Amino acid sequence: MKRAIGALVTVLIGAAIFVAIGIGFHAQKYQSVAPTTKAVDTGTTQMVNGKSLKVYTLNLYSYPDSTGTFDASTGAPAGTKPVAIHKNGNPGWPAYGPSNVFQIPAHALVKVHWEQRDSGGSLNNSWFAKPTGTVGPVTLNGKEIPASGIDPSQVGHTFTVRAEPGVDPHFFLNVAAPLNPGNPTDTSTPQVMEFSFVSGNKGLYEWNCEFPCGNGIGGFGAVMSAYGFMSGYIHVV
Amino acid sequence: MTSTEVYLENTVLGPKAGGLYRHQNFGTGLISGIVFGFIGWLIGQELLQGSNWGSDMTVTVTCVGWVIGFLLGMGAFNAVGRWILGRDEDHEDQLYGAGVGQGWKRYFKFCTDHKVVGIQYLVLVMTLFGAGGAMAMMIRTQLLSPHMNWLSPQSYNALVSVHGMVMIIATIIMVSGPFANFIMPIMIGAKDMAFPRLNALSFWVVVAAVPPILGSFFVGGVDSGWTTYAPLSVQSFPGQDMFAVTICTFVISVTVAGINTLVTVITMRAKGMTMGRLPIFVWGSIIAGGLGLYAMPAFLMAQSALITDRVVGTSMYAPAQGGAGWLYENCFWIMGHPEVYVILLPAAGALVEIASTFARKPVFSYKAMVGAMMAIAGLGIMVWAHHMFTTGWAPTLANPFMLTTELISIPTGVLFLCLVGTIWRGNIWARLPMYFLYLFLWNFIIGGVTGIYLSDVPADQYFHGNMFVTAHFHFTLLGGAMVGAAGAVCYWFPKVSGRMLNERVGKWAFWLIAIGIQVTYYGQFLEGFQGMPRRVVNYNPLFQPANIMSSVGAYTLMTGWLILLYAIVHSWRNGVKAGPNPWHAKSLEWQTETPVPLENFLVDPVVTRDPYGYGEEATDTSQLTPEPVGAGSVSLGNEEGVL
Amino acid sequence: MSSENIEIDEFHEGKREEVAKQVEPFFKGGPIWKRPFFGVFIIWSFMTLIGVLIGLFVPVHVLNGSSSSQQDSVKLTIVVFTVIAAPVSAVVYGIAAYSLIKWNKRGSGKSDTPPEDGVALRGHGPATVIWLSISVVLVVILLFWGMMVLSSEQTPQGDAIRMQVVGQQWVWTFQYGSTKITSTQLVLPVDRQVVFEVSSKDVTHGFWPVQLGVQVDANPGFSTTIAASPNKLGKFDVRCSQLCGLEHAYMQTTGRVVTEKQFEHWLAQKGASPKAIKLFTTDAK
Amino acid sequence: MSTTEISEAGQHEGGGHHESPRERHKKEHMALWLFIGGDAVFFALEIFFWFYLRTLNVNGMWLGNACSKLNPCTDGLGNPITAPISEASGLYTMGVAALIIVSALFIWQAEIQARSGAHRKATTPLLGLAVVFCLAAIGLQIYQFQVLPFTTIDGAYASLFEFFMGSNLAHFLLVLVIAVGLFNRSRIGKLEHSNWYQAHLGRLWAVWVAASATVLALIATFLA
Repeated sequence: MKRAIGALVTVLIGAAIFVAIGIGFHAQKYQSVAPTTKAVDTGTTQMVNGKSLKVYTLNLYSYPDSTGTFDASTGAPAGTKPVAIHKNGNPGWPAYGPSNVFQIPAHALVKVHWEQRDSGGSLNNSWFAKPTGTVGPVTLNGKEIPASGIDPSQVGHTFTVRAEPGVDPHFFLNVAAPLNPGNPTDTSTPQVMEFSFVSGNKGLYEWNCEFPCGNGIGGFGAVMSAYGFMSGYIHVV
Repeated sequence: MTSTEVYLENTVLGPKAGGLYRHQNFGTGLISGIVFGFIGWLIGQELLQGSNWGSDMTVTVTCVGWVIGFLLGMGAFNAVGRWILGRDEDHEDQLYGAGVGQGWKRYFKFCTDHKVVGIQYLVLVMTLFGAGGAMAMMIRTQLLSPHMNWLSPQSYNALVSVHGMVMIIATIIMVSGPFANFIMPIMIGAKDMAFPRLNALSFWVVVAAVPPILGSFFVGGVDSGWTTYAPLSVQSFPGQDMFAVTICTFVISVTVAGINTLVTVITMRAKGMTMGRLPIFVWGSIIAGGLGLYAMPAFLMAQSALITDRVVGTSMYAPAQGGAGWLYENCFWIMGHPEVYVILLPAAGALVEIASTFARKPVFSYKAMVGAMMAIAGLGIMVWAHHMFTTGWAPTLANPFMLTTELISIPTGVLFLCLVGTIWRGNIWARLPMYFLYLFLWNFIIGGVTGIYLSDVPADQYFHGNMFVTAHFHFTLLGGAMVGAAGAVCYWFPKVSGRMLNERVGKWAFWLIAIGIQVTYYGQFLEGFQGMPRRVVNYNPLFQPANIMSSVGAYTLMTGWLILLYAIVHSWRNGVKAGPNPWHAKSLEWQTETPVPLENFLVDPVVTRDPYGYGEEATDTSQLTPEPVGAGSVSLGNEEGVL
Repeated sequence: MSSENIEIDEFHEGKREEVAKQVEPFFKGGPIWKRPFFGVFIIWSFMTLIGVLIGLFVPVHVLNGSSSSQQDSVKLTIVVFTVIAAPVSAVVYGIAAYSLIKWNKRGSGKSDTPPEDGVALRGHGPATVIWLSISVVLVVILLFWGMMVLSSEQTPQGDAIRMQVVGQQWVWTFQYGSTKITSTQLVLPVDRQVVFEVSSKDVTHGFWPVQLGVQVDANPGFSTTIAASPNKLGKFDVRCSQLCGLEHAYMQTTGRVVTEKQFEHWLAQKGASPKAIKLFTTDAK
Repeated sequence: MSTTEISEAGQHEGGGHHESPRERHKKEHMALWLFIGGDAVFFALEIFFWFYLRTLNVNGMWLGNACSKLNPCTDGLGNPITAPISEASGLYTMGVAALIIVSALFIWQAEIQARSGAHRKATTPLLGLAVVFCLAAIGLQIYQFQVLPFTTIDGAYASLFEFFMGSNLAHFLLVLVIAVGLFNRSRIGKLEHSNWYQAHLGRLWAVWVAASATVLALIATFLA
């Protein structure tokens, strides 16, 4: 009996250590950088095939420096209180905002308004310069871009979405925004991309940037491999 | 005269005042390590890099500073310094180095006594298994549900990588650390290892190597798996540098330990202990030692080239600048496959000892067994590319490597033959070590059979990079080698601790471990059959039932290991006192006293036959007889005075 | 120490005859059910049966569906190997289990003294030779099976279509040769061998079209090839089998095996010119 | 009595690990050969790396020509690859090898002297010269790093060249430690009589280092 208690205590201590480490990992590495951004209901629209779909609008920002704040100068409506772009911001690491976790409804038309303020360069695979999975025109600063997409050597970031394993249909969206031609520190004049897509089934989707804006030989090190800067989730509910 | 009397006749040597040497211990090692690490950080920061903390250069230099500083603080380089200065250690220094008269403190010192080093290793191995096991539990918890949001992909990848490498380090040293140090010299009738200071060095180098790999979590982690395939590892976080420093440091330990083991067995055997009379465990240790000695430089090459790629921008593995990732993969597996046998052979050797002792029978075909071990080692260096069947490297070599890989099943089969042959018609004494032997037989067959699928190129095209592989190598490394190591712990526990292991608690642990292994890895086999890739943080819900099965099994397994840990700790303090030979075994380590005296034997043993004479009459081939040499006086080989 | 020695000596005194009595031949002695061979045989049969059943049922019911002849042969290989391996491994189980049942006295585990010494059997030449010969024969069978299947799978056929697979962190893109069509979904015509030329833009990826039963790494700087022969219409998965960084788990997509007509239609829909489609699909023949 | 207790009490006359020089020689000789064997594996892999990358010439980047001449490009870290890759001056490489060979030969000569029972006055200057030449080799090697026409980022040839020279440097440092130790021991008379074996072991290592360094130097100079 005494030994049984001893054994039990050992197991409990082991479990406690495990839970402590686990909480540490969970807290350290998986905190969301900001509250989930929800798409806003903006009415319904008639599709080409005659179906009527609900329309949601989603605002998206990409910043050159994750240590900055999200305020009127970087895209928030005037009068909004400035908040940090990223909780664990790192100088020189770009980030998406207002959050890296988005929530959109299933089977709706989602209009995305994307303000791209970061600099950029050449894509690894020029295929990602071409929009995929969008519905209707894709505009850059109000002008429609050609079907072949933007210049693959002048890309700022991409917004690339795919399904989590096992989520069907395989949902895929890819839009690239050109680099900000201005002074890289001048974030007040963004490149504005506008596009729409039709969301898929309910489920958890994964988005990330396919522009190699990190370190290392493929450009996918550092910020690209750190969760929460150039990657995140889209909950389709 | 009893041993105690012999020992008490002499005055107890206390620590002598004076000399920094005598004030060094784990504490000074830590302080010095931290100081040197900080100096390294400053150098990296100010002189070499001048950029933000966390850059590759800074991290690497910091870690190297820590390793050097720690060893310096421990006193690992004292002997080198004294040799250069011409102030060789005198007798008292050596006794001091062996930890004489220092009580429990010698376990925290650069202690040259092989028995102290063995116990230090045992504790380190259990600590590493604890750390690696906690990571395994974290991985299994994350995989409970297909879209679990507990760990981020980044920390999941880091956990997978570090779990893998910590476990590999722990398994490499789990038998050849504690038992090839504590038991092996006694088994061959030696007074100590051939190079006691190198022996201590091999241990403390591992201790120095551990903090960097665990610290890698704080600088972004390692996201390239335990194999750290380039070029992914070239662009990984600075954690990768810490990983690489750990490996380079660990290779030093394996090299030093391998040399030490080989030289000890070749030069320090007792009178009459011919190579043909060596216990199988000793054979397993030296073959593994030699194999590690010549396999590990490949890992050193792979990882040092990785460091230069990352830190100073060389292009060994970066294709854009003329490198090739296949180079890394080849180098890694030239080390990687022999390393599996470095892990397995000592454990298999220990199991042969167990089989012979607990079936009360001689080892079945001793020569075939030794030959099989050598053949495994020899073939083991020629099979590496079977890990690379699907990499696209040299598809024309698929058939030759399929041949060598399948050939290795022949000596492995002989190993099985010898084990079951030893059990066959034995009067089985069903004590705890024997349980572990049976579990090994059960598991290793499954590990072996599943290995056959993987050795076949067409089937490997489905199973490679798939949970099936994970389950397969866990069945061989955990179900095989680690179970063997657990058997070895139970078997030699009375000799090491002087007490009997509590077998009631041990058997609860055994059954949990036995069932846990089956449930965990059958689950993973199912995942593999269904097509789940390895190292994924989230997965297709199709695989969920198998994953839940595997996770439940993993919790059971962990419970089992924790209970075994409890049994060990509890029995070490409160166990029933064991005599010198509780198993009535015949090998030399059981013929000396328990606890083992400083130089192992009070009189130099003379060996007249191999240690497996069960059921044979002692008179016809004569029993292993430790006899006094020189009429009771102790021969100490001190004929030429102080060196 | 010496007292221990004497004890051992006494222990062995006069045991020779007893030992001799214990040496029972494997096949002889007493009624058939008491002979060791019989006991081992029973356990062996049981374990073999279990192994064979696993071999026959698991691949069929658990393994992912098959869409190609390669995956069919993977399934067949697993069945064949399991059926071959089952009786061999069952020998070990048979001997070990029989020893435990027959020669373990009840309660020996609680005893502090060992049972009497067993038979001093230091080896058995014929047994070793038989064991070795069986292993060698098995290895030869397995090797020839593997080589046969491999060569039949990977022999390029004249009408194979060649396409490029590009892996990058963390997306697969598929390029349909001369048609200049690029897709993230893999659409293949049925009953045509397809040769994938696989490469990577950054790090090493593992190109694994699961139900096609083939796999090859996508290496940066090099192109590797693998051939598959889809033989069943339907969906299949494409996964990455080589850890490739943060989003490795999501680097997967789906594919479809369609009829030749649907395939051409799909290419046309994607914007390929009829000429290019013809070049791509017909001229390969 | 626990392990702790007995070992506290446990010590006896002649404890520790004193052995005759003859025994030490036997063991250390064997250990050294085993270590050289391990080092030889590393050495063989270095050569394997060289020929593998040289044969493959991935992206034409063995000598880095593809980048520096035809189209200037970056190394992925953003640093431009501009330096034209030419072969490093073989003079330095061969010079370093020659110096370490001379150093090894001095140790060898000292060993012969010590073995034949020469007084420390005969061996000390020889070992002193060995130290000097070894230092010269290290110095020249470091100087060569500074005057190389390329850096590590300039292609596979440049990378491996510097890797080879770096590994040679690490080996030279070990030779230096041993040479300094032997010199000092000779100076205070601890290399006489049967202790000559230490010079023997030092010589074995120095000769191996000299041989491997020469092979690497030859490869790096003539097989670009």
